Amino acid sequence: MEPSVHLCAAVALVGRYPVLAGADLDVSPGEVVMVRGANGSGKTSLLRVLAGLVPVVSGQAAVLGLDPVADARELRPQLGLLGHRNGLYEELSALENARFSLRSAGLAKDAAPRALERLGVTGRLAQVPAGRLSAGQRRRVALACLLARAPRLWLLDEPHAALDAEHRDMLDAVLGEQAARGATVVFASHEERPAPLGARTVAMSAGMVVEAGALVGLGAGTASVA
Amino acid sequence: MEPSVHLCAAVALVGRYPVLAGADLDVSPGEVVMVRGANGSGKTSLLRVLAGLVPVVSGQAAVLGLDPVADARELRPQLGLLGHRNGLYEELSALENARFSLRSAGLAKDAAPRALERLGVTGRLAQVPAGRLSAGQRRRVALACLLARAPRLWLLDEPHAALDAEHRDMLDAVLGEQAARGATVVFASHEERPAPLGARTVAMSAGMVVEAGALVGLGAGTASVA
Amino acid sequence: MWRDALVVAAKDLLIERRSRVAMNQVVPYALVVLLLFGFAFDQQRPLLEQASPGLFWMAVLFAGLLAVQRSFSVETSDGAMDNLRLSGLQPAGIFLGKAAAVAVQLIALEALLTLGVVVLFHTELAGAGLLVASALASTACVAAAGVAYGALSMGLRARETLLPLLLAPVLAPVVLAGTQAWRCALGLSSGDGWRWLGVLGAFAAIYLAGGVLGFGALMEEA
Amino acid sequence: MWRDALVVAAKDLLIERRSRVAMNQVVPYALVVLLLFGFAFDQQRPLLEQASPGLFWMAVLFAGLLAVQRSFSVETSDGAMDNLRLSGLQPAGIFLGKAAAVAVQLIALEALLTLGVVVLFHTELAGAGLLVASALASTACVAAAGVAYGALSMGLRARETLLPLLLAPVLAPVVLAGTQAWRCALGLSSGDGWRWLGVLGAFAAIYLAGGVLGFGALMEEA
Amino acid sequence: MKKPVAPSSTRLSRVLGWSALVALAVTTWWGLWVSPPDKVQGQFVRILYVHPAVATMCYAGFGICALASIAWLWPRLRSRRWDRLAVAGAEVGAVFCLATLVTGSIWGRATWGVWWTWDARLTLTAVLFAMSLGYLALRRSVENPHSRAMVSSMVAILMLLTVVVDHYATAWWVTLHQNTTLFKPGPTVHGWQLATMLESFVAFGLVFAWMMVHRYRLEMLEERFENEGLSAALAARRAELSGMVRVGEQ
Ligand code: HEM
Ligand SMILES: Nc1ncnc2c1ncn2[C@@H]1O[C@H](COP(=O)(O)OP(=O)(O)OP(=O)(O)O)[C@@H](O)[C@H]1O
Ligand SMILES: Nc1ncnc2c1ncn2[C@@H]1O[C@H](COP(=O)(O)OP(=O)(O)OP(=O)(O)O)[C@@H](O)[C@H]1O
Ligand SMILES: [Mg+2]
Ligand SMILES: [Mg+2]
Repeated sequence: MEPSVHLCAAVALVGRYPVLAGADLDVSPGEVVMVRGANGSGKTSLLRVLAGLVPVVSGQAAVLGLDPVADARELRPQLGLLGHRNGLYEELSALENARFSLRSAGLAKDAAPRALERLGVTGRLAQVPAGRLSAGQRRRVALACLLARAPRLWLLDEPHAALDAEHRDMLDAVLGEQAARGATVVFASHEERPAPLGARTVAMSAGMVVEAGALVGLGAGTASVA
Repeated sequence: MEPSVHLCAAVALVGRYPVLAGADLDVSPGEVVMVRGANGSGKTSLLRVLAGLVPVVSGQAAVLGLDPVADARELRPQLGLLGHRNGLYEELSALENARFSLRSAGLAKDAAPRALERLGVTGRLAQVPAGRLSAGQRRRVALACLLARAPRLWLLDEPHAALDAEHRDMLDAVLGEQAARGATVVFASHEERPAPLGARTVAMSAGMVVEAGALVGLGAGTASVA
Repeated sequence: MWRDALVVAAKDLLIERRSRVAMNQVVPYALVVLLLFGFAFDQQRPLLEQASPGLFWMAVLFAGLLAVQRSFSVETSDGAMDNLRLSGLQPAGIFLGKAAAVAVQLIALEALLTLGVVVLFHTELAGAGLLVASALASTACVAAAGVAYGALSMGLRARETLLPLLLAPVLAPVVLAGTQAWRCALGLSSGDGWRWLGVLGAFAAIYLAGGVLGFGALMEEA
Repeated sequence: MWRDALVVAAKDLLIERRSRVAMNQVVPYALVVLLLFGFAFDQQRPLLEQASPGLFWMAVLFAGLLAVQRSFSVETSDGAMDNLRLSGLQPAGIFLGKAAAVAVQLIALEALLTLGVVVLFHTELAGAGLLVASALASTACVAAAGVAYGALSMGLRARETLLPLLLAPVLAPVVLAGTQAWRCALGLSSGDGWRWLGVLGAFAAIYLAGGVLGFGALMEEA
Repeated sequence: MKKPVAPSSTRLSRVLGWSALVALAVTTWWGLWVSPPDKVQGQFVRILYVHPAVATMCYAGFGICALASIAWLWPRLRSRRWDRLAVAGAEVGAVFCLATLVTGSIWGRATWGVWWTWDARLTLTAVLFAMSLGYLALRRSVENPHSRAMVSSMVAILMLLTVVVDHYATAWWVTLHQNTTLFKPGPTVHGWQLATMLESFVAFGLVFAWMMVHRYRLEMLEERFENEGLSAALAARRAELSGMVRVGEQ
């Protein structure tokens, strides 16, 4: 089976700075990969490269078998990216945000309430303009928008940050389900919590993937990359 | 000794929503307090109330013995707030940001390089416009701006989020030092890492402080408030 | 493409309905600009009447700039633009949708502004067909060029100053042609107003076509 | 207070030196606006000459709006405003510092714009003393009122549209008085230009005093 | 890191530079001393030997910029070369455009009695200048070379449109400005005037070419420096690894 993500010696520039300096990574369908690494090691850049927002200037990149930049039109409906920012419309309510996210992906908007509910965005929280929610509540709305769309590849940049304990576990459960469904998940994290069960930990440093760790189900203490 | 922070049945409104619904909290000088609680429980609001950015509409609030709103002019130079956002000028370098922060507090700007160095912002990172740094690097610059000013009361909103493992420990060490120096620290956190040694954990829920825990040196398992 | 345009336009208009920025802020601003021009030409009543079409279109231009800025500040304030890029919506659809939303707001604005001109400058309306047709064509130009350049300047630092700089020269001929068409319609000059309408139509076609074709690249790169 | 003003002004000007937004974008924009006026009032040569002071001040107003917007977008883009509030800087100092930085940029802009008016609208400069004095007074008004309202609208959603709306009416009398002073200086009208200068001075004094006194409250509440 | 010492001049540019100087000298000599004053315009006619040539070079600059941009947009032709050419054209064009405005204004003052008038030719030239400033401001604010080329080339195409309209402006509208005098059957200037005018086109053409070559080379060197910088930057980035704790578990 062809890998969901294949990077080989990928170099990517932002301005003149090589944010990726020869990264190698292979992720198979159904896998959950946790990317760790020091600040500035290139986790965000890796995710943006996979989403096709930053082009690879040398080396190879293939995502779901497609070129992330050249085949953007075909690829993008199949992936979902959550960056450091949430990308919500502050004037619209959580429900309206989720509905727009669905409709813009060409899907029916019925899935919105269920996804929001799953992430605990119900009642008042779903009705109030998203700009008024707390940081963690907004994060959950953004995650719910992704969940409703159920993309084949999830790219999440520190999705646990700002979430409370309950919803961190919830998120791990959701990611596990998605993986079981066949979706692939790549997420960056600094958390000292155990990686979700069945997740693989990968460490980045200096714009490279320095260790494509094996499957772990134990803890995240493994990645002591400074 | 008078407490650094004293809240009694404090109610605070944002718009018409009671973000604090009768919070009680006492913190003595030299204490480090970790505030936990579910998303939307009012942690950010608590910190903003203490900084005098949101007024208390009923109940009492005293910070360093002063009224956070009425005595703002006297109080503010003595406290430092780090919110969910960093408050950096994106066009200016880390060094220039830190220098401005110092000068605006009426201090000599010599302390800037040392504080930045302490948080690992050196060389390229100190020179490049802050807008180009990674999320964690920016967070560290913002923390360094505070450290350089060495306020008497630190109010930090999820300061560990976005930091890597090394700098989380570093931050805890810095907070410990500051507390030893006599400064008071109140910070919000969702992290599952142990609270810094000697820190007290306090849990919030529904805009109230539900559990003003005792001094802990062991772990953060105490705060299982959903 | 049309479906995508509809989705995007519906979203933008919903945001406008929630925030009422265009209604409560842009429209009054345009009226104030009109008044200000009145000041600047003070004591020259006949000149003011002569110049009223020019003033009208200048006010539309400045208000249009604001509307476009608003249309994109909504996208950039929390990084929603990346989502839009990754959404799978066709760029041409996004372009048409955003342009349509801006155009709807501008048309409402123009209606009110026309009233303002009539009241403030004693302009007498005439040649309604030409007036309306040229207003529609000019609006299409402003919306299309505005949204195209808005997408371009969006990712950039100093967006709020670069956009007006880029947009003003592009819209200068539109303002000129719109002014001339209105002058003819109102009988202030004797030229053939319908020829100016043709010019406006050509510009609208060019900007719309350019936007439909180029918006993908603009959005990608900015 | 003065030290605080210096710190804030130095910071704002440093940001301008790094980003060159005022130089590379606001100034050209002002020139484009002048050109646009030329278009809109085309074929009315005497009108243009007569109205050149008014158009000049309108262009300054529009460019000044941009400068103020930029001055505050720098503060809000990453929430720096909370830091400014909590910094212990005196509000009056922040106000004066930001206003000074805006004024410096506006003065450079006006110098270039004057050149533009002379060339484009055939304005012949005369009464240099009055010209310069009234320009300085108007600049002080625009900067002071701009920064005061900038602080007010800063914390609000839809900042970029609210600011112009609030500011335009407040600056209307300034534009009017500036125009009249220049008309007198240039010999386009026969009034007593120095009286208009007095008006401008009064406005400047009011806005500056209002800013110095009220800025703390404005900044707190926004 | 130091910039590599590589002059932006080459043999070609030196030859161009010297011949431009000579041609300018000849133009000055012919223009000021050899050619006779005009019957109508008197001595002021001598600006004829600067203004039209300069204006034409301005068109050339923007034209090259726009055509190079189109070439860049054409996927089959895409190469950084076009982008270099575009920026060179735009910058040199902007310089000549300013010169056109200045010389034209001076001439206008002399013949029409005003520095400026709102006719189509003049206004469009001013708009062109403003557009080029916007173009250059845009280029400065995009960092990524590919994005910069992409975005700026779309703006450049509009400049081409403006150039074309500007050129035909005297034909399409009633303008105060001179109609096409030179490039049409049976030019209306003769003798030394014509010769000097042609000479001025040669001279400013050479100046234009010289500036273009330099600007292009400069961009190329900048890029080479960037590329050399890239391997250095890559090395520096990778070096962040060294001295690092070893990863993972025993
Ligand atoms: C600011 C004022 C002026 C501007 C911006 C301006 C601009 C231009 C431009 C853009 C061209 C190139 C036209 C083309 O090849 O399509 C041109 C050519 C020319 N201009 Fe001007 N001009 C100005 C004033 C004048 C004045 C006052 C005169 C003389 C009375 C003049 C005489 C000419 C002549 C003779 C040509 C050559 C025409 C040709 O061969 O096509 N210009 N000018
Ligand atoms: N425009 C730019 N110019 C210079 N350097 C840049 C630019 N953009 C990013 N960088 C650098 O690229 C590096 C990688 O950044 P990236 O955001 O990928 O890190 P990260 O692993 O996500 O870090 P964090 O954990 O802090 O989020 C950082 O060191 C940053 O300083
Ligand atoms: N303007 C407002 N209108 C209505 N509700 C608001 C407004 N501002 C805040 N709230 C609500 O106030 C509550 C408290 O928010 P606060 O930001 O203090 O939470 P928090 O504990 O910091 O949460 P998090 O962990 O997500 O950061 C949230 O439920 C939020 O929805
Ligand atoms: Mg990151
Ligand atoms: Mg919070």
